[in-house]
Amino acid sequence: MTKIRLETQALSRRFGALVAVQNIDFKLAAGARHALIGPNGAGKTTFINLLTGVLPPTHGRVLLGGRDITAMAQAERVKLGIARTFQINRLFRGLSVLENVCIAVAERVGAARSMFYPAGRRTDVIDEAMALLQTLKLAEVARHRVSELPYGRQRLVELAISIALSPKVLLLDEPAAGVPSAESHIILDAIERLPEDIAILIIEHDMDVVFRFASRVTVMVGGALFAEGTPREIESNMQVRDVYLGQAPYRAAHV
Amino acid sequence: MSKRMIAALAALAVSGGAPGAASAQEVKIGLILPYTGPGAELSPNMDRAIDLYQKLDAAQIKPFKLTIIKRDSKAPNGAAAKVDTQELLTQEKVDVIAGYIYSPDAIASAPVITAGKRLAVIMNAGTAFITNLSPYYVRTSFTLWQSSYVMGEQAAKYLHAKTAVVAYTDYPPGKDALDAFKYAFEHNGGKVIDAIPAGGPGATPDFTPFFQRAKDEHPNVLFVFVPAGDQATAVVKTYAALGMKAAGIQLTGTGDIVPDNMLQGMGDSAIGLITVHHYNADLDNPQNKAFIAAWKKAYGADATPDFTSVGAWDGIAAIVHALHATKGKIDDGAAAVKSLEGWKFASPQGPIEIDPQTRDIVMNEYLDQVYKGSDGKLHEKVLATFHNVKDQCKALAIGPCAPKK
Amino acid sequence: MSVAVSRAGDAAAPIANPAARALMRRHRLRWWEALPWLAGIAFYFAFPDYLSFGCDLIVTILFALSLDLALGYAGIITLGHAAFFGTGAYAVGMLASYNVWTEPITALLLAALAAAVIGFLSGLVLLRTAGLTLLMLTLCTMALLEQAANMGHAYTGGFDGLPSLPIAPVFGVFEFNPLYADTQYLFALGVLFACFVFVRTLVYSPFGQSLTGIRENILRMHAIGSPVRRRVLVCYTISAALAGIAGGLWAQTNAYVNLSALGLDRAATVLIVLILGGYGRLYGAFIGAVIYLALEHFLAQIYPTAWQLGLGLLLVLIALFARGGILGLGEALWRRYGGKLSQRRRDGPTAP
Amino acid sequence: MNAVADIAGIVLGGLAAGTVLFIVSVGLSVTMGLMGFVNLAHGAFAMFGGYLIVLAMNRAQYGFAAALALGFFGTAALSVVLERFLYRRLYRAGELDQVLFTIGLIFIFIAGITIVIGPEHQTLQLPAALSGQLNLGFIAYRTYSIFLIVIGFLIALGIWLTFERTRIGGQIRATVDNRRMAESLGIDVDRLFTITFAFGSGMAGLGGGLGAEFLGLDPQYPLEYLVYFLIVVSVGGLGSVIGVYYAALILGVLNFALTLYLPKGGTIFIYALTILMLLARPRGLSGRKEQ
Repeated sequence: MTKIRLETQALSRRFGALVAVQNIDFKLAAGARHALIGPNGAGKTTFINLLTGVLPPTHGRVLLGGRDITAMAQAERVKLGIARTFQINRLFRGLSVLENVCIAVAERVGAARSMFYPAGRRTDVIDEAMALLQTLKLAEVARHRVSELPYGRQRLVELAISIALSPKVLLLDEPAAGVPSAESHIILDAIERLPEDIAILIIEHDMDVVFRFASRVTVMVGGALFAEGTPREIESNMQVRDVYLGQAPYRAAHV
Repeated sequence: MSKRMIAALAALAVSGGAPGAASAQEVKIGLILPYTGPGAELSPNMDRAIDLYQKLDAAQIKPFKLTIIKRDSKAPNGAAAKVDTQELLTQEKVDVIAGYIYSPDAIASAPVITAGKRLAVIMNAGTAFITNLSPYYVRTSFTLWQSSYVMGEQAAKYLHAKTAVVAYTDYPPGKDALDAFKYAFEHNGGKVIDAIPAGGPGATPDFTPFFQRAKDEHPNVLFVFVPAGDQATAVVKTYAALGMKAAGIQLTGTGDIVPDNMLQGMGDSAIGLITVHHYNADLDNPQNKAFIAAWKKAYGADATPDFTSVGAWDGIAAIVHALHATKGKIDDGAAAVKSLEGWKFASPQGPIEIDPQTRDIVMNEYLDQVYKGSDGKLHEKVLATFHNVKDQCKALAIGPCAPKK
Repeated sequence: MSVAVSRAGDAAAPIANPAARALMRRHRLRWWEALPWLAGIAFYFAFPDYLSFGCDLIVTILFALSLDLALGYAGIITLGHAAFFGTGAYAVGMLASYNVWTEPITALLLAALAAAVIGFLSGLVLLRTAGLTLLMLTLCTMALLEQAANMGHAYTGGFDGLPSLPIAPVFGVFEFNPLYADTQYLFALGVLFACFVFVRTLVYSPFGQSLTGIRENILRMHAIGSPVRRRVLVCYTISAALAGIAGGLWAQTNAYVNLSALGLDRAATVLIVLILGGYGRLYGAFIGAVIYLALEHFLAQIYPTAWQLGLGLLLVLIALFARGGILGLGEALWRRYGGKLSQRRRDGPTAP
Repeated sequence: MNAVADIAGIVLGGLAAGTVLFIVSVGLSVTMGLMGFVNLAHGAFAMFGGYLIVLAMNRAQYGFAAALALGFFGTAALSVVLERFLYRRLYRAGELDQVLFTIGLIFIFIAGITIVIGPEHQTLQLPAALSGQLNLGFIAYRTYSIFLIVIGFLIALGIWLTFERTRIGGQIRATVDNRRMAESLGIDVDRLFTITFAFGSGMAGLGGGLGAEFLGLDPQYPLEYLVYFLIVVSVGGLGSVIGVYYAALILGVLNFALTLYLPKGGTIFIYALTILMLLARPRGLSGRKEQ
């Protein structure tokens, strides 16, 4: 239960003179439901990019299950079980929902290298993708082009693709961002039903979501860790209130 | 199987149409010229010459009637010309092929011509070895070896130059020009101190760096070859703008750098240039006088024919000669070619002859100088005439003209 | 092991879903896919005088098909694809001209190999970039090769090229016919068919699917752990090899090779052909090449001096009114008028 | 020959060649940077302007300056018409549709000029004051080259000041940086584009006339020099006037020097230089973000 899945040690990243992420020591336990909050520009997305290998750190290490993966490319980290969603949808917009998920599954099971037999014969891949769509209640739109779906459903496809990678660690970058509140519950429901053994780190602005979902909360400010604790502890932390919760107008505009 | 059938059909069609028809026998000439693309500006002058010949020498043509089928050879790479040639032979069933402005067009079409067994008259393409590629090729235009060889000789003999720099467009005619000039100049005691490839035949390059380099080397003459057309004007202008004349460097070249129809556009910069070519519009012979007069009458006082026009004129004359010589059976390519071997003709460019061995033209070359006439326009005067000049590349069996081992 | 399946207790029969069925059937042959080949054979009998043109058509289709793999499937926008066409053409041409190797089929394989090597090496360096930069880098690389071929004119023949290439009979039996080009045509059609089968297989394979993914969203492909750079490079190399075969075939059917094999003209024309037909659609290469070349060829016969106007108007109109080229227009019309009925029939009442 | 004159000759020759490319290409850089529109037909506007200028002088006896003005405004006017009725429809289309459209437009221009004016080359007759040589003290050099260099510098300075100091320049810079942001700030991007498109095309037309002395002028012009325009724009960086100016001048001088000393290399240098510069700076010398 207390086994550490993902850990960073003194992780830092600069862009020229700007220190976007500063000396972060962070631990994500197996099965964790962990929220990362902080004001806009606090370095949350950069932190995710460092965890997934999109950006190399200027300093520090990233450990997955105790193994140093700092030098690993993004693709290798995915193979080891780190998956993510993006704050802005990154989908194969011209393809069907099913194809979107199939591409991810095919990549995971190592089918995507094969050149000389039809993808349609890999029924294992299609079955798995289809089953996943059913659990996410996307089966009835499986045939639709992603670009034709309402935004909320598109966010769900974004989630489906990352789940299709059967991750050990899942990094969700504002999964409900931009989704009308009437639809956001389908996404949150889906996240809540994810297997318990996945360690999930969620970036979220909406404190209601954080309370509903997370058992631990980390606050990032100006690229550095600011506070960590249970949601209740964070809520009652006066300093956090000052720097973050005080930005109510921003939240309202954003959520 | 179908091949044989088609061949039989073709033979039937041709033989059925050929002999002793009571009315004028129609002779189909497939004309392949670039009507679009970089060579497009050269085609009208050839078209006009062909039209004019039919008008002026209608009596010569009788009892035959020439039908010209035009095809666009497009970009100068041989691709379209080859397909055109093939379809003219198989689809249109022409009796003669004519045209080819760019050498790659004639080179690419050679195997088709050989297989089609029809006379093909090259009216412009100048790479020396082309006539070796098919026994049915006869050329009424020129090779660069003819003009450049004489220019090299005369640079030493007439201009008494000791040193020369050559700037040439970096493609086969340019290399032919370089080789010919250098061969003749150095065999007459001169020395080519630098050879500068100056861009390709497509886009006009900035000649300034090339001429700057030449100027710094202080040769007695600068010999330039560029394809007649847009580049010629840039050459003459850059030569003048860099003050090379004042630096004592005489600009010489083949006639391509002073094409007749662009001469007036070059302005005073062109005065004094010395070139060697087989034609200029000011040539003083009765055929040319009549030719120019008819041209200006037909196409306006400002219109001037140039060497491409004469190549086309002579080409049509050759075809008409072969028509009479074969008594209309010009579709027998071998007989048609045979009838042209040793053929002599009084052309606007002076007397010409087809060399019976090489099927290439033998003609006069003229050493010309540009001057400003009393009419305020630019003209060329002949400083010296060189008779019966053969293609020296084949005569000397040099480089690509040497027989393949 | 799989998260999804372990949780999917209620996954009754996913195969029954029309989306899954469509995906499983997508690679199957449809009746109309025989049409291009029937048309190709019919052309042979109907227009024996036009087979030289037919050869050019087939070569252009094959070349466009190779570009489609790179541009339409992997999303590599290149203006230098003639580099590989030219490499293949010169490989075949120089081997034949110096009488080193004249057997046509093996010569094409050598052409593919030579082009693949150039494609792999240039791809290794260039494919890190994108957009206008990639466009210019591919273009400049091609121009460098062109200039190299010009400078090596002692071996390549430069601008005039290598004339009258000797090509050995196909299978040692069927001689190439310089006048009617009938043997060449059937040979070219056979080569195109073999290459097409290969490309079609590739496109519908999981590899092809992942290429589509790269075209649609490269960042997402990175994020699902796809070795994007390697895949793109593999695709580019295969595409180069096919372009090399097209170039070799061009040299063989025409019996000459010259600088135009490597030029911007050829690279731009094939790009236009593909966009006109519709890229990323497999048959766009066919439609585009046929329409473009036929229009150019026959318009030029009627109006030797003005045909470019007609061609220009066609391109402008297609660009303005048909997104995705002619096939895109066809699909849009089908979806609008013809497709509704049959789609409803296939999907059953579940389709909204 | 003394070294100072040698170097001066190279620098002046290269600057003149580069200036021609700059004047023609600068509009392309701005329009591509501003709207991400791949306007391969830019050279066609240059050709159109060049023809206006040369024909106005040769056939209608315009003076050089008047003809240049006509070339600029005539081309700008034509471009506005095309922009309003045709280009506009393709702003949201993919870049490949734009390629198809603009190549088609090039064909139409080529065929149009061939049919109306004829396939032959047109020659620019410079006024006497600009032909011949100018003595600069340490070197006598081609007057027209020096004239071009000065004009090019004034144009670059003018555009730069417009970009940096005026309201519309600020709007353009903001839009190149981030179009969506600019739109949300209330900038009328469409109008902005019409204006810059007209201006850029007008500059191209001017360049077509000014550069005719070096590049020549015939119906093939838009295709012959397209590569050079694209090279300058990509090396300079999309949407950057100063970048394009530097790129044109640097490429001009380097290419001139290399061609002078190693003429056997032919056109290899320009391509090799471009590849090296683009690999080193994929977004151009002072490139802003792509697309």
